[in-house]
Amino acid sequence: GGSSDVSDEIRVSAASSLGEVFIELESAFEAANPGVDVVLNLGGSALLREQILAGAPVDVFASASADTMAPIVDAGLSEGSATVFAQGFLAIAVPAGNPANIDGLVDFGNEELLIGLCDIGVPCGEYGRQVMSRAGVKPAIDTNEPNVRSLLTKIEAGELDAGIVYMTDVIAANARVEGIEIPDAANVAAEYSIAFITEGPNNEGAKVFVEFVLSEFGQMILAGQGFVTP
Amino acid sequence: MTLDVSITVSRGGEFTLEMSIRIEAGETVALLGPNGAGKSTAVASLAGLLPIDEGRIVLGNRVLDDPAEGVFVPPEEREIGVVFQDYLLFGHLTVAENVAFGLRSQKEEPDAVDAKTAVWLERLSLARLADTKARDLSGGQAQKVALARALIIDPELLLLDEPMAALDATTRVELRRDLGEHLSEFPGPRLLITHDPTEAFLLADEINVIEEGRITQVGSADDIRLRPRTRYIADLAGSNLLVGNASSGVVTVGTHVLHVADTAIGGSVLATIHPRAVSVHRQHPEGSPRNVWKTTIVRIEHFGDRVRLQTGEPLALAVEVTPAAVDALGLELGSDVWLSVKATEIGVEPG
Amino acid sequence: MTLDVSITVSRGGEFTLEMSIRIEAGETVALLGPNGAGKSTAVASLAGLLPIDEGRIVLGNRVLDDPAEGVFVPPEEREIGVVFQDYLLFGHLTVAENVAFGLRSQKEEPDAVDAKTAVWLERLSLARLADTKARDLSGGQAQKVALARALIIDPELLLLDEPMAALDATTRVELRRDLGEHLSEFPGPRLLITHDPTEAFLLADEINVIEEGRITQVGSADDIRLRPRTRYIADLAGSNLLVGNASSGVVTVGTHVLHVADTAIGGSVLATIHPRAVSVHRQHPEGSPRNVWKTTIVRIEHFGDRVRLQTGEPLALAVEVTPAAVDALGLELGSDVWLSVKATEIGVEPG
Amino acid sequence: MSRRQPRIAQSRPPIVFSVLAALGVVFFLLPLIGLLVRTPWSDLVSLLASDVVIDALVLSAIASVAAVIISTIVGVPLAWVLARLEFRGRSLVRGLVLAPLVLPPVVGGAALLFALGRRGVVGEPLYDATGLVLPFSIWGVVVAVTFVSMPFLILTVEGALRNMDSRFEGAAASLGAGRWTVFRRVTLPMIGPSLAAGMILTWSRAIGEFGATVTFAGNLQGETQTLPLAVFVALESNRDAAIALSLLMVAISLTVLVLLRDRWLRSL
Amino acid sequence: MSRRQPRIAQSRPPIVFSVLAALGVVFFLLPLIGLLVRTPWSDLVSLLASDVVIDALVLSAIASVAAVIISTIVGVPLAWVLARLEFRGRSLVRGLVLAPLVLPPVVGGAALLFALGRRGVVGEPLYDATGLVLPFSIWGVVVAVTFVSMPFLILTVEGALRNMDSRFEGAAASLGAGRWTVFRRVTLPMIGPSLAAGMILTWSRAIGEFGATVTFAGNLQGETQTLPLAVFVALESNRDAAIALSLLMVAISLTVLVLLRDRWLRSL
Ligand SMILES: Nc1ncnc2c1ncn2[C@@H]1O[C@H](COP(=O)(O)OP(=O)(O)OP(=O)(O)O)[C@@H](O)[C@H]1O
Ligand SMILES: Nc1ncnc2c1ncn2[C@@H]1O[C@H](COP(=O)(O)OP(=O)(O)OP(=O)(O)O)[C@@H](O)[C@H]1O
Ligand SMILES: [Mg+2]
Ligand SMILES: [Mg+2]
Repeated sequence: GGSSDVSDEIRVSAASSLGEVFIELESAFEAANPGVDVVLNLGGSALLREQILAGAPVDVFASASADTMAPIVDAGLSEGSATVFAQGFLAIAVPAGNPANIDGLVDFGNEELLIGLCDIGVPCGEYGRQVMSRAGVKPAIDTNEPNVRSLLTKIEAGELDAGIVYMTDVIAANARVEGIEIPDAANVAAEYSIAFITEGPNNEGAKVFVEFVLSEFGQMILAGQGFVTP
Repeated sequence: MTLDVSITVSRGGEFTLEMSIRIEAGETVALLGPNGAGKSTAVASLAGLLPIDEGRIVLGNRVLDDPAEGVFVPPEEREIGVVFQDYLLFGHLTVAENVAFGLRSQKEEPDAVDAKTAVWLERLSLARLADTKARDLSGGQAQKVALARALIIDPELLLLDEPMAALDATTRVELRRDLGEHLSEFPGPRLLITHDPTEAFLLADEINVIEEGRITQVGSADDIRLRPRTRYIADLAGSNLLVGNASSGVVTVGTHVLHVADTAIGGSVLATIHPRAVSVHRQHPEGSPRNVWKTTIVRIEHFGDRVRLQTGEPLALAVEVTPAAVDALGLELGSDVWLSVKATEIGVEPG
Repeated sequence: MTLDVSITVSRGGEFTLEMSIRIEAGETVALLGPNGAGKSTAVASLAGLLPIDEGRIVLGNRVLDDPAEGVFVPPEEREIGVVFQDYLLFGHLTVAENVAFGLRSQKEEPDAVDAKTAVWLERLSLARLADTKARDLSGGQAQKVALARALIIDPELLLLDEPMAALDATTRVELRRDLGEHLSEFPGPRLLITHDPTEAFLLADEINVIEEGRITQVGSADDIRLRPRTRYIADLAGSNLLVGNASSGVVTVGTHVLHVADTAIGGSVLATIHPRAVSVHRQHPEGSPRNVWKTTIVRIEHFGDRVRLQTGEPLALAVEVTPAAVDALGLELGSDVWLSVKATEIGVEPG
Repeated sequence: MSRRQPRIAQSRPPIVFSVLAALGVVFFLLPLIGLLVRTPWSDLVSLLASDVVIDALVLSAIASVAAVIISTIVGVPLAWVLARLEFRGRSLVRGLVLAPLVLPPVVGGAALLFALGRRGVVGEPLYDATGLVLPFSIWGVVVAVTFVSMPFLILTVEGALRNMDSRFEGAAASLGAGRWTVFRRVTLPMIGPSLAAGMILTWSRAIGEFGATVTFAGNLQGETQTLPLAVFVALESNRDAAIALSLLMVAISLTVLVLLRDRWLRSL
Repeated sequence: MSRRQPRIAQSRPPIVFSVLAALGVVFFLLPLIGLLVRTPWSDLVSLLASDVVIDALVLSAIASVAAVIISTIVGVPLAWVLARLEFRGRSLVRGLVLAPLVLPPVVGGAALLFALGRRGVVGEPLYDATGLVLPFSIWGVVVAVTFVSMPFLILTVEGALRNMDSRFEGAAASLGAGRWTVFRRVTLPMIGPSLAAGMILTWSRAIGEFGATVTFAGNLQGETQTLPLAVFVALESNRDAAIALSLLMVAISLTVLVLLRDRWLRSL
């Protein structure tokens, strides 16, 4: 750190599930602001949070859940509160061709099938369990994956018959998995929040980037990847 | 059970051993030769640790190694007992475990193994060290363990590579006797490598001299002693070896002329003169010797009750006399002396 | 530069070496002793590889090791040249690099190092092997390299642990001479360990005999030869050693009575009889010898031009005769013979 | 002269060595201190006294020990072959053995999935024939952990075998010892310390393995959730628990290793 | 008798060995086949020819080589001290050295953050004094990677040192060689193959390191994003790219290792 061109660089820590859309946001922002370099720092939300708490020189933090964001705000590392910039609904993911013939959430109770969710404590795991309880299904879980990626890998490989992930992930997976919609009554929305970090080296840039994400153009990009914009 | 060897082995490109040797059952052959002559190389090849490049190794009616036929019997199936020059004891095992190693490997009964091991430890006065780790032995102790380890397995062929070099003088004398007895009981062929001519003369039925990878002389102890064919062998036997040209009872060595008894021989010859066959005088001697010449003493060495004189031009000869003679003649470094040798004392052989 | 040693070292709990030795500058002391006596242990202690438990090692005016004072000079500062019994050559380095190791370590000029190395390689006939890796040497070649490596560094003290055990007989004779010359030029004290009494007698000014970790006799070659104090030393010198009781010119050994020349001595004594001082007869001999007894031949050994007889009850003696005598007397295993020894031929010392 | 303890021959390090070694110790000490500073000491017991922890502990113990055993049984022969035999393709085999070291563990896990999963190259016929599913079972954990940790054993042992003077093996063979006896009674004891080091490396790598395990075997408490997986999950939700668990892992491992090593190495 | 090539003394493996070794090879081969089967061969070049990949490649190369160098410089002395000196607390130091092996890498990274981060136990005073921030820079990558991989070197070398006959060092010392000379000219060459093995293990572990790096140094393209981190990102967005990248890693590493080892080991 500490180099002179710091004002030209904006460091954005983004949850890995936001990876693809933030790569698109990055190029759009850089196109709109020549000479500025957005550097993404992708990782699990909790990990990114720990880095920031430990003094990582990061300008913007985009988290996959409000809970993860809270300690940052509490520690006064972000000016004001964080903003929810997108929502993501959940969906059932099954391997291409749906070999186990999953119809809906009821199948998650079937002991015969191999079912995976994200783990408790991980945002997608918490949401997934909410969906289950809303649907009144007691899932016969075979694995609690530590993140969406890991869950999707297994579904893609056909190792799991079904799992619950974000709709955006199903879209990003490009037909290697199939999505089955969850009825609105049972579905929940994940809230993605963004904040700029006052301790970061480039406060100005950070503000501009957060504004860009919240701008109409930014929201359009998000929507294009399947996110629901507030 | 005869060992019949005719091999070519090269070592690191620089050195090639090319030798043939035949040892009958119950016969001990000593392999004598200077350092680096290829003795240990021969052992490694016979033991199967160094495959040969050409030739054959046959033991009894079994071909052990024959590259032309693609035959190679691995060491563990050769039934050859080896004492390696540097012992190669298993440092992590105790003395008893080292000695018992061969028998245990051959799946002998544990009780029988223990009993035999005890006998051998006793025989080599190693009983006190039975539980010592081999890595904690003194040099001579290690060598005794190596001997016991090789002899206990009752192999078909014995290869002993300087098995007594590290032993103290008295143990060596005792062991030489014991080894002699053991060897005479042992039914197979045995090959003994040694630097000690006495050891070779005492223990071997036949001596093979090897130099620079080639066998240079084969014969009984007396053949070697009395008719050495190379400078090394002559030195070994304590004889003076001279290379010269013979014609009608006269051998010319350099510019010097020696009269010899054999008048029939001609051409290039090896002449040997035993150091004790040379007499030393302060004046020109009278009498029968036909060879008399004047020279200077260039070195005097005392060996116990013998004194060895080295004389200079015209013939570099080693001469052995008694200390009394040295005193009586007042011999010292640089003394001018007359030497005489009877013609009958000079051995002559075609070179 | 005098070496003054008085140490106690224990090795693995079982063995303790307790010895004092003093070697003046320019003096060679031979340490002679049976296997496992503690000779190499002494070398390790002097070289600083095995710290002593008690006592002191002083070289010149420098204390090298003194646990009571907390002094311990590490090996690299002791300036001691060591030939280890098992050489400890650096197998990954070439012969030349091994020889040059000490000089290079002491930061001598590369040119000077090369020059000296070349001289030493030449001196030990190793020049041809200069670029051979030490791990590819024969046993004797390795020992020569070890010698060159130790001698080249011009240390203040030389420790030679059986420096010639692996050498072939002729090289040994040559090297013994060269080593003798080198030692006589070397200004510091030197300690030579050997199993070869001849080597000790030829090269050393004083001989220290060590047995079971204790020095048992110190003296010149003649002291050792003529007045051995232990069975080991007697065997070494070739003498018969008898333990008996003396009173007014008679020594009683077991039940046997020997007449001796020394009538003054009394009490427990060591009597020595040289094997060649004993005469062998088939009938009771007439004449001057006062000691005459009848016995049996229990062993016959031929050593070149000597024959050694071992006789049985009442006195186990070794007797040396000529092959001619054996023939003339028709001696064979089990022959009954009469032995005679002159009283003046029996050495007697307080035991 | 006073009575004294026998002195032990002590090697003395070159001076730079002491400095560098001290530096190394500090480098390893600092992060541990960092961890200790953040440790919720007061809640430690309550954080650790849970089913999750005990299940994970048991599973980790089983899987890591199994990995060491399998790695030793399979890896030592492989190392021997690599060190002692000249054969065409040896470099390739060695490369293959190194692959799990180089692959990011998650990718390694995925590769295992592609090969041995229910729909994998080998896994599918296996499943069709026997109904056996490796993932989501303790077998899956063992496979993943072994895959990632065995290379450490192989490389360490191979290095040691190359260091060793093989003439001792020749001596043993000449005494009539078969190849297996030679190996067991001569080779193995002579490379003892390096084998021990290799096993320790393997065990340590196995006990800390996360990526390949979670990818290949999944993460279910009591069935496939090893300690590192528990830590990772806790990191997301309860940082204190994660730190406490990590410390527990370090503590257990160090206790085991220190006890084991001192025993082991002393006996050699 | 026909003219023949000189035969090479060939060790022959115990029969079980061949079987077990073959088993090992298959075990390592299968996942690689799994990976190869899923590889998008047609798009491979386009997937790999990107800035991201090149940046990551360069960074990985630098960081892993730096880790090997630092580990060797610091780790060899530390191994020597552990193998050769008897001192109080040796077990503890050894335990400390093993900690990074046992800690899940992510926790290791967190521990580094706690210690050397801008708010860390040592990092904070360091930052206040010099303005130096280790995390989120290439230095952070090097620190994280070294922390995780150095133990491999230390343990391998320690094992080799214990295997070695230290009387050769005594012989060298008696020739007047100082401790450093003894080490450099005798000890080091004698443990050569094991040191090589240790360095290879270290390098491999370094090049594949993910958890500690991403936690301590972050995942900034061109600054701290090494190959495994790039794979991680690709896994989220473009799985084909991830597999391609992984294969690239394996390929590069194997090429380097095979070349290096054959050179190196042959010369020993
Ligand atoms: N491993 C090896 N690699 C290459 N060359 C070797 C090897 N071992 C021995 N040699 C060479 O082969 C030649 C013969 O060695 P060998 O050990 O057979 O001699 P030797 O007759 O046993 O000698 P010594 O009496 O000194 O033991 C020597 O010149 C030696 O340098
Ligand atoms: N490293 C060791 N550990 C324990 N005991 C040892 C060690 N080395 C030697 N010993 C023991 O110490 C005693 C003396 O050994 P040392 O090597 O000094 O004998 P030596 O006089 O040199 O014998 P040799 O003539 O056989 O070489 C022996 O009994 C031996 O077993
Ligand atoms: Mg030899
Ligand atoms: Mg000795």
